[in-house]
Amino acid sequence: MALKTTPEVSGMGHSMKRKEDPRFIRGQGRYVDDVVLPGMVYMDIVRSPYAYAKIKAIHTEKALKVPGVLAVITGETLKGFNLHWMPTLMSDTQMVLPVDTVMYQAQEVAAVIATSRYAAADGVDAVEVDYEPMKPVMDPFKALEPGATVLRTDKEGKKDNHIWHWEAGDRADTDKAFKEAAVVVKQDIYIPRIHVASIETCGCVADFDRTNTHLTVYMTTQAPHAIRTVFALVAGHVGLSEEKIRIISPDIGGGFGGKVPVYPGYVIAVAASVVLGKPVKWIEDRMENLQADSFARDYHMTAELGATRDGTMTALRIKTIADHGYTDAAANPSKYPAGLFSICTGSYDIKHAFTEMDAAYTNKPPGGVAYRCSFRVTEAVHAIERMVDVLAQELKMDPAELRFKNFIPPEKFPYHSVLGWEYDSGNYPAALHKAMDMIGYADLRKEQAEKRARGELMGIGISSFTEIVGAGPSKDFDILGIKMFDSCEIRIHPTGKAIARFGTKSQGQGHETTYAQIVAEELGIPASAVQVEEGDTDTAPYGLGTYASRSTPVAGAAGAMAARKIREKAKKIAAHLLEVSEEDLVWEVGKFSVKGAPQKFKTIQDIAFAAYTNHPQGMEAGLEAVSYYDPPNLTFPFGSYICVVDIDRGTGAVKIRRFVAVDDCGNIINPMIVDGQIHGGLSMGMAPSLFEEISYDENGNNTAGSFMDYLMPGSMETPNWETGKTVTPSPHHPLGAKGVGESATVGAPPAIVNAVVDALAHLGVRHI
Amino acid sequence: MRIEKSLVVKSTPAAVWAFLSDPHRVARMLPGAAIQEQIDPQTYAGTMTVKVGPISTSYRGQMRFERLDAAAGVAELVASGQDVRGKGGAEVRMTSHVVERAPGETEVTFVSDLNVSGILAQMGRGMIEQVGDQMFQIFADAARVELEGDAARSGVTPNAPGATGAPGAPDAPRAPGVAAASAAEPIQMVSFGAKLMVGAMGRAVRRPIFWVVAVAVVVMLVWLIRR
Amino acid sequence: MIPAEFDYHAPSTLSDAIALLSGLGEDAKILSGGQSLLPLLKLRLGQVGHLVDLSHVPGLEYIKEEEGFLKIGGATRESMLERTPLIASKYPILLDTARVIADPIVRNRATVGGNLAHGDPANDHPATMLALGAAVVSHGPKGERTIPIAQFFTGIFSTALAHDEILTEIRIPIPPARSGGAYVKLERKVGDFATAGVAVYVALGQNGTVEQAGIGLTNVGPMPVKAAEAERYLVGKKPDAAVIAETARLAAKATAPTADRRGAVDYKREMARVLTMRALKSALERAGGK
Amino acid sequence: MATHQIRVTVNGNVLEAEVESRLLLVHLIRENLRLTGTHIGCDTTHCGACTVLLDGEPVKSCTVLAVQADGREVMTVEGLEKDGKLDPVQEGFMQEHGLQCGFCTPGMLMTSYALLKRNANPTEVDIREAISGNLCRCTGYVNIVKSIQYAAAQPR
Repeated sequence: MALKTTPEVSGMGHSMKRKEDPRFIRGQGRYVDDVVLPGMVYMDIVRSPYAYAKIKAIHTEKALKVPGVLAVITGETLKGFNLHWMPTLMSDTQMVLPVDTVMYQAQEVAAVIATSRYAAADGVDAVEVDYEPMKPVMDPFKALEPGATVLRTDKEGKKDNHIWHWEAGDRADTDKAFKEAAVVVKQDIYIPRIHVASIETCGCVADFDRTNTHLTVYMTTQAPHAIRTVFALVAGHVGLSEEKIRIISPDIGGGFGGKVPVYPGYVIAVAASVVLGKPVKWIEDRMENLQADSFARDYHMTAELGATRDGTMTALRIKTIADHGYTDAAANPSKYPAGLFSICTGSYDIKHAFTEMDAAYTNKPPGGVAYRCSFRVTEAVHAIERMVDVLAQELKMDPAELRFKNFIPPEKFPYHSVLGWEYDSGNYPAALHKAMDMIGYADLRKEQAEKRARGELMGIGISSFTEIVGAGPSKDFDILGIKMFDSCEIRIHPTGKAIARFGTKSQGQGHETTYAQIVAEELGIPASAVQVEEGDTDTAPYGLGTYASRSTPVAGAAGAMAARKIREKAKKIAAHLLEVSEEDLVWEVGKFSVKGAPQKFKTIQDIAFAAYTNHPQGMEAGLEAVSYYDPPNLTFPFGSYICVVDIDRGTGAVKIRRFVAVDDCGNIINPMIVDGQIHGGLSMGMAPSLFEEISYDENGNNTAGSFMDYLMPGSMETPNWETGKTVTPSPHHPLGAKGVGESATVGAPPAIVNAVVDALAHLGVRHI
Repeated sequence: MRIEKSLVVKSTPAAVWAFLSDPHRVARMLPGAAIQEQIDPQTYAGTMTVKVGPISTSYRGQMRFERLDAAAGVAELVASGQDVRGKGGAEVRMTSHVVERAPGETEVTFVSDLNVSGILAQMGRGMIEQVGDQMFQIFADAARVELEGDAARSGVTPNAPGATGAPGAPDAPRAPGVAAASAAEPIQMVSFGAKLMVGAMGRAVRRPIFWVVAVAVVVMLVWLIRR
Repeated sequence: MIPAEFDYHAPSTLSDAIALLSGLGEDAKILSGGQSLLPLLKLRLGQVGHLVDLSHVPGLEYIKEEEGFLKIGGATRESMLERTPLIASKYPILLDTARVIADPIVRNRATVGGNLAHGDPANDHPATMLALGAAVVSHGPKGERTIPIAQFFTGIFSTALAHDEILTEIRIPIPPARSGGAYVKLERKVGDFATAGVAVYVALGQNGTVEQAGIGLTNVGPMPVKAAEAERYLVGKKPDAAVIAETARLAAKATAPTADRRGAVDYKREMARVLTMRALKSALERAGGK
Repeated sequence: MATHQIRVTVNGNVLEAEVESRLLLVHLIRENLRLTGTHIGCDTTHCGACTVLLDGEPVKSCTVLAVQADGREVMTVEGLEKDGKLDPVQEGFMQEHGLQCGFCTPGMLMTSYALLKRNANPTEVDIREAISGNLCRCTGYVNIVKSIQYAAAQPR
């Protein structure tokens, strides 16, 4: 994409240095735990050591005698306000604090409020709880068997642990296609439960002002506006009214989806602040974070792929059991209980497909949030990209060749997939060719053959994924009924500087920089002179927040649209100033000039000044605009990744030797930031493939509940990622851009697993 | 998880049975344990402290004989306890079988189903199993002293025909390590099962791919080499 | 995570430290680097009434050769081992070991004495010290004593030290010419405890036969494992491929691992074997015997 | 509750405080001194977000007692910029996009600063080893390595 702006303006395509960095490198970021308010007290939480138990009694007397302890809040306390249960985003219900039963290990049981962190921790230690342990249900398959212990006895008439059934595609048509397929491969694929484990854990400072019945909550949330509405809905009956609720999401130390849900801790802290009339701070520690916060994945999939003998894929069928823990608290759009899993036909022109899923309750923490991934797309991509390799192995075809043979051809875009999506744009062969060139694919295959002959284990894995991000068009996408638009409000100051506020919330993606670049691109105001603000519900326009790679596709588009509205008004002012008609003006970056007389122009700065000092009679003063952008479609970024692994024959240790990632996210706002997003995404794609898993023993103990066992890769485990780009703009996005924050997390795992399987394929391994 | 242990002593089945069915006597063989009261003829309440280096955990709970069949030599008990600081708990169902192996030589087999919850199960990283082994070893040695009398004490049969403890485990009841109190101290215990509350546990976990690969590769290579 | 209350003491002499420990009894615990102890206290897995910090006791941090021994002060930081030229040039097995303990920042606090005295079978120095035939010097109310490393570890997290005894020095015999050692650790990632670790020390005679051998293993049993049978087998042999393989087999036989997230029992045994081969080969190379 | 009078030099300023035995150094820094650049990420010495320099050496301040810093010098991220001039590691992280959410950044900076003090020309492996006790969830480390290389290349 040709640059339209100079480096001074830094519109799209410039690797502008980040505007947020000066505070972070000085230790001047302001995260939730840095917030200290006068009179603030601290909350710490008593958690269940059992995965499933009756609570017989909670003894708080000793805790209340600990110096500094002010109060102990239990489920009974909250029950008094009818706040002991809350709704989940998926219309299920979740305990805030239990009254009689705990449903997973580390569930909140009581909260201790004290004058210091230390006293609160001592108080937690002094709370004695009598439990009657019960045998937990840990396996979703067993949970769905007849006769399994019914977990949700709170739900009247509930007789099993089945949550919902979901399906997409034509079952009969797909069955028929499978009958006709010359080759069918079938594989069970489990994607383990994992946790985003952002380095900053979750927490909040809830500050209820009794006099004004006003609540301010500083909290680690990716979606402050939606949270405000949730609080108003959940606690409206106790006097919290939406106009008197202010959610402030300050600097966020990584989100990745884990800071979308409303966790019980937040609600208890708010309740505690209301009860005590003091600001209450709650910050979870790492073990609480890993053991109680929402998980991702946990899909047990059985996938089948049918093809002709020559390798034309004809049919795909996937049956999934989804383990949702004790409540469905997934963060998906309402209509999509399985997220966007039906993207599972991937980058391939498969004519017949059917997928179905059943969700089960188990004695595990609730969730089903993202792990840097748009609504279950990682699971879908893993399934199809693994199956392509399984098929290649079956057909003894090179996996690259099989992919080329089945890619949706570039000329078929926009492409209607058999499971109902309209892919906006793509050029899959170009991305794979580029990746193969970058890594030297043919030479690697030769090397592999030589190594096999010597008994060495080396593998090459490919993943050619298609993402689906930017939720979403209002006709289909809402969360709790709120449509998934996003918003931007821009004000141009008289001196030609700007403030732009968005309904999203950066957690490290660099919105303060990239949004400013969008405004710079559209208005020619230097990005350095555009102040970007997000995260304060009192000042920012309503938006659904940052997750699922939706900021650029939705809020970024809103930014462009708001800027264009401003340009419309600016044009009127320019016509007034230049004394010509609007039709005689042409826009070049940063100025309107008279057609045929380029020396006659007014810069955006001139116009901004005039908007406050010399605007046309009859026109309102000022230069500002708001846009609530409802995307016409999702965006479909894609890419091809190739991974080379070496496996130590003696120990089985896998080492990633090289990893090339070619991404296409349409037009790029800031190449430096996009590369950073890809690097991070690749690392979070590698992590669950090789290191991370939240696992449980048969008693429901979380055996990866700290960083001792939840193995987050460090600098020695992470390879030097190599990146490349192709550019296929989105036809419907105002800037031609697509979301990119999660592409690499979605695309990397199958490349790595395919490489590992490839290293062992000659020994008969087909899947791991 | 399931744990199986056995112990052979130079004593008669009757003497061994009398010992095993008396919680107070068994208690004395178990470091850190104390019976506090007898609730009914089959049920006892007590406490148990397990100290492993700097880590210590105190449980309080109950032990109940579900079956005491002297004729068959089968005892079945259930013991459950909760960590006094709310950090976890454990339950064990143990069946012991007393069989005469030779005149004057009796074998006791113990089959236990153990469930541990809480932080020790989470973070014990295999250690619980080893602690259980060491404790069983201490118990077995102490029981042998109790049942065999002076012969054992003089060290004639210090380690054989020993319990199936882990290699390298201390071979005398006075071995330090596991317990704060030595077995010789005439106090304390909850039950035979209670010590196994911290006994072994296995983890049926699905590991991240790396480890699956690691194991798969090695198993396969071993198999290929042997072939 | 916040530790329960305790009292902190910072004695400035060794005798004060011992007196404090004796006076306070079992409720007092020695604080050396604190990198294992403080997390335990923060998790409230353990509780102590008193911590007796050794960092103000002078003269416990040193690395020197003296009287036929390499002497390492009990409170010597792991990072000092890493940065001491004598260690890199003459005791590469100690460098191998120090470099894989936890991570570089933790090693700025963690001490060699603490690594041993904690008694954790997953710690790395015990295997190395077993291989090197080290001895531990301690000071207590009854004065000084020297404990051969093979008698030092007595159970899980327990050692031969009395609660009021302080590990003040580690002594390693200065190795003869034609000797070498290596420590090889398999870990899932930096900072992890070993899936298995093996330390091997060998000294070769003029004709290339092994005259002395030491093999220690990490985290494959309730205590650090000394592979005595493998050592005995190796001594007196020319270390050809078959001998190396058999030594490794015997070393693996000496292990008693438990299954955990790091692997199944069989896998760990196999790792003990594989790593013994690797450590032995490396030790032989360093000894000049290829 | 046992308390101790301590005297600590933090970023060049001498501070006296009465602290509880169990007070962690990170809490002394963050809460008593209100220097909130030092973060807490894991509590178990795995993540390094709390890294500060103690007498010039990086340590994880969540696993050091405040009283252990008595009589010693502590340097935090707030002490890197001197007389309005950023330290080269700070410049490097900004120039090479070595940070995203910024939460691990102060710890990374302190480790990097100490590395370059000890080794002015580190190799990539040296750098990766040095920061192997500092976890970053956002960047994948590629740009952090570049940031430190940038700093190493600055004239001193």
